[in-house]
Amino acid sequence: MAIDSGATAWILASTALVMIMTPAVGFFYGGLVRRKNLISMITLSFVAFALVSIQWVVIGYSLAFGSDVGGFIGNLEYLGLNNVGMEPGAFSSEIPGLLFMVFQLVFATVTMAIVTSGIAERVKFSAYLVFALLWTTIVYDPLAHWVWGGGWAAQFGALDFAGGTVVHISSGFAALALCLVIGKRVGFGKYVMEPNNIPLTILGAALLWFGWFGFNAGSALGANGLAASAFVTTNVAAAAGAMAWLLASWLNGKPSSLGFVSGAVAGLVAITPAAGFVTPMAAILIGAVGGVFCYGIMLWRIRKGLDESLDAWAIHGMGGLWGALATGIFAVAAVNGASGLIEGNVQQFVANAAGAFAAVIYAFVVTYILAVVIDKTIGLRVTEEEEYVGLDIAQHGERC
Amino acid sequence: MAIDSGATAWILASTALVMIMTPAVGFFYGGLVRRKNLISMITLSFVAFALVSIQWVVIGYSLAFGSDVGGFIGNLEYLGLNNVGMEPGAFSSEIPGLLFMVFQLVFATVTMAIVTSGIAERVKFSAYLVFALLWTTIVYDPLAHWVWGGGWAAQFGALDFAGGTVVHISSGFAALALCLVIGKRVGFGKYVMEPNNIPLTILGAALLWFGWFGFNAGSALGANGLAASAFVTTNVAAAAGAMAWLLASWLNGKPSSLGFVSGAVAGLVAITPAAGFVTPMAAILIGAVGGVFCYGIMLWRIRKGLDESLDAWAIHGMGGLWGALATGIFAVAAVNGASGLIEGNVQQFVANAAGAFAAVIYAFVVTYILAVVIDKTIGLRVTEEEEYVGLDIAQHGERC
Amino acid sequence: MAIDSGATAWILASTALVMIMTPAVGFFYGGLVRRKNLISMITLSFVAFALVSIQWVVIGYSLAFGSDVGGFIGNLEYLGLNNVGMEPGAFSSEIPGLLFMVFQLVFATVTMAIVTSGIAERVKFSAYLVFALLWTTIVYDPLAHWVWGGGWAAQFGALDFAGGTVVHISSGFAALALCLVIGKRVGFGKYVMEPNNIPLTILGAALLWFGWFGFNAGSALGANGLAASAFVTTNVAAAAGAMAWLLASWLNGKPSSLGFVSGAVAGLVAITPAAGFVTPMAAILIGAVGGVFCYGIMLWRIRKGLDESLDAWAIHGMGGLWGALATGIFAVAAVNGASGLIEGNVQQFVANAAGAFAAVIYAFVVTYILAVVIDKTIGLRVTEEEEYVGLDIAQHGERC
Amino acid sequence: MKLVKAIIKPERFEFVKKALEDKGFKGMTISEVRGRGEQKGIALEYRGGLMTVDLLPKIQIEIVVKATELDDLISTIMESAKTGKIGDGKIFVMPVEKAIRIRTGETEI
Amino acid sequence: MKLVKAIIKPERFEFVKKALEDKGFKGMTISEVRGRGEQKGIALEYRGGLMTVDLLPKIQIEIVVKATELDDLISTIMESAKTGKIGDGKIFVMPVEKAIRIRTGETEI
Amino acid sequence: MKLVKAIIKPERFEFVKKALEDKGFKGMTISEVRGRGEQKGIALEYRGGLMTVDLLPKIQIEIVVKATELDDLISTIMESAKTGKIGDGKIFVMPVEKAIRIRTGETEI
Ligand SMILES: Nc1ncnc2c1ncn2[C@@H]1O[C@H](COP(=O)(O)OP(=O)(O)O)[C@@H](O)[C@H]1O
Ligand SMILES: Nc1ncnc2c1ncn2[C@@H]1O[C@H](COP(=O)(O)OP(=O)(O)O)[C@@H](O)[C@H]1O
Ligand SMILES: Nc1ncnc2c1ncn2[C@@H]1O[C@H](COP(=O)(O)OP(=O)(O)O)[C@@H](O)[C@H]1O
Repeated sequence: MAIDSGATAWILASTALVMIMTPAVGFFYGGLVRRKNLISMITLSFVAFALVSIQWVVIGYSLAFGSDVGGFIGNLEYLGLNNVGMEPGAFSSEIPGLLFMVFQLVFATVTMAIVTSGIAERVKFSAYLVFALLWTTIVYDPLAHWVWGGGWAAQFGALDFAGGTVVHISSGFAALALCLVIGKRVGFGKYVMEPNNIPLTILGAALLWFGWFGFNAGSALGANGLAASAFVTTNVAAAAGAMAWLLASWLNGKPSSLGFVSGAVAGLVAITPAAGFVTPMAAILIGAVGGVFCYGIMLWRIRKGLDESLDAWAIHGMGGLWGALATGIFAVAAVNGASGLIEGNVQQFVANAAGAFAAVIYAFVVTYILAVVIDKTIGLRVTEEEEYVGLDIAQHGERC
Repeated sequence: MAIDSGATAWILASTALVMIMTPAVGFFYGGLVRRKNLISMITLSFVAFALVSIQWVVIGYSLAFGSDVGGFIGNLEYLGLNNVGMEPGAFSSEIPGLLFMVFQLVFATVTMAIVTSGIAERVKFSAYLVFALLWTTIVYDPLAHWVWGGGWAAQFGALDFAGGTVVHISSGFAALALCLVIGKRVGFGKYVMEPNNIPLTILGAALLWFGWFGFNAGSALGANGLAASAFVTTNVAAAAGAMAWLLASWLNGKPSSLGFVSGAVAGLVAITPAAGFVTPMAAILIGAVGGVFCYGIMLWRIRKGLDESLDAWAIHGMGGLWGALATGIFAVAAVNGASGLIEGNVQQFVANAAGAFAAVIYAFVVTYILAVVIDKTIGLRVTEEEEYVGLDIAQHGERC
Repeated sequence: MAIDSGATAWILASTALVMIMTPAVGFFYGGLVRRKNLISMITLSFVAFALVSIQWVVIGYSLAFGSDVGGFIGNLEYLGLNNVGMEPGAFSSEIPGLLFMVFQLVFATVTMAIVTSGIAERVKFSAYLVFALLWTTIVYDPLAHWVWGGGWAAQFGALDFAGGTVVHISSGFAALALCLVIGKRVGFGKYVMEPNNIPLTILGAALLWFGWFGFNAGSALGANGLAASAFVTTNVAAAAGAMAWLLASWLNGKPSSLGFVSGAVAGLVAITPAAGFVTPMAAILIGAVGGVFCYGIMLWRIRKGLDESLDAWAIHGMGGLWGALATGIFAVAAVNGASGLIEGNVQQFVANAAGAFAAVIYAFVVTYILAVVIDKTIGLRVTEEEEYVGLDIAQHGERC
Repeated sequence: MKLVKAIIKPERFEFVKKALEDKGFKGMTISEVRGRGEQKGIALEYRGGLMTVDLLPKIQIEIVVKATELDDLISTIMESAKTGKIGDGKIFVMPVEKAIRIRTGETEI
Repeated sequence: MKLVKAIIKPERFEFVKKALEDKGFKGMTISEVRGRGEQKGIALEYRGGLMTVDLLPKIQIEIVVKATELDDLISTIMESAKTGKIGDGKIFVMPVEKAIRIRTGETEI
Repeated sequence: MKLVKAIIKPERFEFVKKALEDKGFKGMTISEVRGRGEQKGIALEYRGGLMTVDLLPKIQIEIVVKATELDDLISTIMESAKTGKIGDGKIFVMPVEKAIRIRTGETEI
């Protein structure tokens, strides 16, 4: 196994691309909240990047990618990046082991950022830091191990090209659990909470789309035909999701820019697990269905009065679920050797469904328990007075 | 023809870089309009990205790069990406065919975004969607075929390294035709229309400059000396254009930041067709002349009372024309085998001039007809009342 | 010496990444000043990019990387990019000579942008242009030569992987000298000068972090294990710096987002000279100490009533100094062949300290003299009336 | 002297300004406000469908004039601001006891 | 007629608006202002530690009513805006001589 | 009681605030407005050369005081806001019938 400089060049670039996604989640979310919580919302994402970066090199990478312990978790062989070096490693035949590690790092950070949707505009910053550290360790790291690190889901044959299950289902359902524990924002459903800065949200979406090329095409772990194919499927699924949500929501009102960018993210989420297994034409279908489906889920959430404030659950959680199933349906051997339902491989569909639903349950239940524990001890939520004043001033002493 | 992983890595990265240019055009334009149309302006660009992405994989790529039919258009061999795969293809000796396809895709999208200058703050969104779909099909795709897909201009020997004619002349003259059909904004020339967010425009310009490295240096289709050379010429032409416009406009008033960024874009446009054919010192000249020339054209446009609102014509159209001629003048064989006027090759200059003027006429005339047809049927423009209220609320139901 | 396409791909991408850092400095700084100077602040950075781009290809590159003259400066062999071509050159075994040149160019530009901290909200634009042109020529170019171009510091063995001394010490101490010459802003210390746009500053920080991967991992000049290692150390040092400043400042008040991003930059600065010489665990330490140390320096500066307005000195100057010493301490042979103090190599520490302090003195003294000369001739500062009105209107005729 | 406070639609502002200039009313102070009256709010989208916003952006113009010019001023504003549709706005007239020009200390307008 | 100018805490605004609606006060004009009074400023961070900002964001509500409705309006605002903490704000009452609806020319409110 | 409405140059605001503090005028409400008067507009650039903007940013200070303090307040503002150049702004004085502190119901200022 020798280093391929082209593959290394692309994964270096991909890692940078995925890195920008974490602050981009902050801009996306920040534009959607009220002005008094804008800095807070961006900061939650950006702090996730720093915190998880440290956790990952110290222990997270080892828990996720260390040698398998009972199908559930990795061992501590890579503690403190022990045994992770400049040469190719177990997971990276063409690129340095350290590069594979840091490419995985940026996935862990963005997952944490997505979760903040469920606690928007009401979380106590100190409690968030503790929560984030624990969540990434006991929810994300095991899930990454199951699917990518040689855990039970991998052994069972579940396909997840770039993290539909590990990143999106986990963060989406974690956001759902969190919002149930922390409760609704004061005034939710009673008066209008208008987004404060739609152009900022669009900027976030543009950077997400941009970074997602690293996310999905980088997951080929090489600069080759598969990377190109994943690049193309990613782009058309996003485009199809964006247009589909736009058109679907037009039936109910006007074609809003927020509908467009939400659909783009839904399309990107849906294609994530499938990016390296399906054809571009299938990707258009997966993206378009993702856009309409997530839009419907969001409408349902609002009707139910659920304050999962920025729709991580509707878009990432449910979109990720759709993507996992779609991968089991539309995978074709010509792309990457794996066949799905349409090529008659029922087994693949079952494996993917099993992996996805296991992740749904694990992420939801463990997050719920963790959130309750933190709420009972440190307290997850700011006081009502602080919520009125806004988290920017109350928690960060800043305003914009 | 085997895949070169280094070339593939660079074109993957370049495609991502060029992708960010399409929303960047939206930010650039969005900052220049009135606040009530900010979301609309950004959305026009971003929607162009999604819409053209789908059109391109379904049919556009085939029309542009399919086997030549009469010098004018490609055939349908690549319909729905048929025959476009992970292996190198007809146009890409070192990179996967799908990657070449998607690299071309992002050129088609950004071209569409530039065109929106001519209909800023007054276009009906539904009409725009129809227009965009038709325009990219009957204007952009044939032009791309002429120059890059083996059409008559290529056969005739016209040089266009990265799209001065295909992207910039076409979009600039299309914007001119559009603005003539749709008419001036209410109040244009009567009262001041102050830009609402200059920092956003500067952000757009910064992202354009950044992305343009993929645009021009990526057009080498390899990670080699030519890519490096194009990277350098791109950067110095942009710098020279920016400083030239800044200084020229200083004579009339103050050195404005908008003058600076407009000059940078003018320099970038001017060097686009020449990037891989000229030396860095010639690039400085091409960029500086581009900056001053486009500034002069813009002054002329304003004096004439033409409401080509955001100067796609002055900067992209006329800047692209200058670039096409400059390529025919300054190309030197030492860079890429082609000689221009300064090396005594009159033929090259004639070929480039012919290609450019043909594109001017084709883009202007066909766009004009298309715009008239849409105006007579769907109606291109919003009502006066909607224009007063602003397109953000009137067309998208949003505000910022 | 043949071109490696993978290395070339990575350095092309890295150059684009570093390019975005220069406008990013503008956004970072722009958010921190008062609204009436926002456009001015962004423009100072972006203009630095254009101006230094031209200077560098005309003469700067030759002064820095031409054959050594007396240990102090390069000769004129590369004047106007003479002898810099598409083939590998003296400094680039695997990449085109032009690419090495332009990769160095983007370092020179960002250095100039950092310097503008010391003259924020009060500099005369015309004087700035003259200053910038002279400063990059007589301060930056010689320093780059000393350390990277074969000058005395290189001969002496000082290690500076990606520019801690050349970029950060030089710009930080230049900013300090400038602020002493130009004097405090009117009202400084008397009334509160609230940052006008914290989200913009955070956006700048996000783009800086993103671009810094090109800065540090690109400095490996190859797509290899060393690049991966530098990528990792960069990321964890930034994360550690961010968290360290956040926590340290929490003791005095609230955990602010500005503290977080300032700490990130401090961590990035501190790791810059060390990125390719130390382990990730050492990088965490270097970053964390950098964060706390720069925070302390900043508090000291404020107590002293020094109006080095945006803390280039505290963060880049002093952070760069710490990084230079830390490189001499923590370098381990296993990473890149060089040993520091912890492996018993006192000589390395001495060389690094000598190089750093020489740069401190050179940058401070020459900048001070240059600033005085310009102040006495052209005048460095706007009138008090213009300062009240704000530089956006007074100098650029624009507002936002 | 009287203070005339007119709250009008933003899209009419350029017309009102022009009309005032033509009549020789130079001095004015304007601010961006939001208002509610008879006019129903507008429907905005926010991912999940419509929401109604009842405070709409308005421009508030404040002009201090001599009592003798009051009627002229009011009719100028009314003509230029009027669209005939709901939401056209209101004019309020309030007494001013004194007006001083800071630069000179004059108390004439 | 009277102009009631109430300067209140932004976080109370939704309550006040609701209370006014319930009492049938439909028309109002609001603007974002900053104010200072008894209330000490708030402490903000700016890299170098704390700074105190003494002008705090407030919402200013202006409502023109018939004199007979004045007391009802004032008590409605007072009840809904009050938190009992410093900074709750002020209400000022000023005379209005005339009110005109631009659309119709009516001078009733 | 009187309402003093002063419209001043933004660049003088910090001085005025300081002067008011020194004289013991604590309460005030300020807003960002744009105004036009004698002052010619400023010339701005917009790619195509100059354009003149005639509505310039101003700070509007509103202070309610007892009638006895009025003269002192006016002279304080005039001294601190004055630059002697055109555009220094205006002060308008208007009657206030009642002032109420929401927190306590007091009607003193
Ligand atoms: N009683 C009032 N007090 C203060 N402002 C009012 C009052 N009534 C209306 N306004 C202002 O006038 C604007 C227009 O009023 P509206 O009733 O919508 O229009 P119209 O008078 O044409 O029916 C409102 O948005 C509000 O700003
Ligand atoms: N004399 C005054 N003139 C104008 N506005 C005032 C005056 N006093 C207070 N205000 C406004 O009322 C707001 C609340 O006043 P403050 O004294 O802080 O609260 P409280 O009345 O509860 O003590 C201030 O922020 C300011 O906007
Ligand atoms: N008649 C008026 N009514 C309302 N505001 C006015 C009037 N005249 C002037 N102003 C306000 O005062 C500001 C300064 O007035 P201006 O005439 O420019 O200065 P000066 O009084 O020094 O000549 C204007 O920008 C405007 O906001």
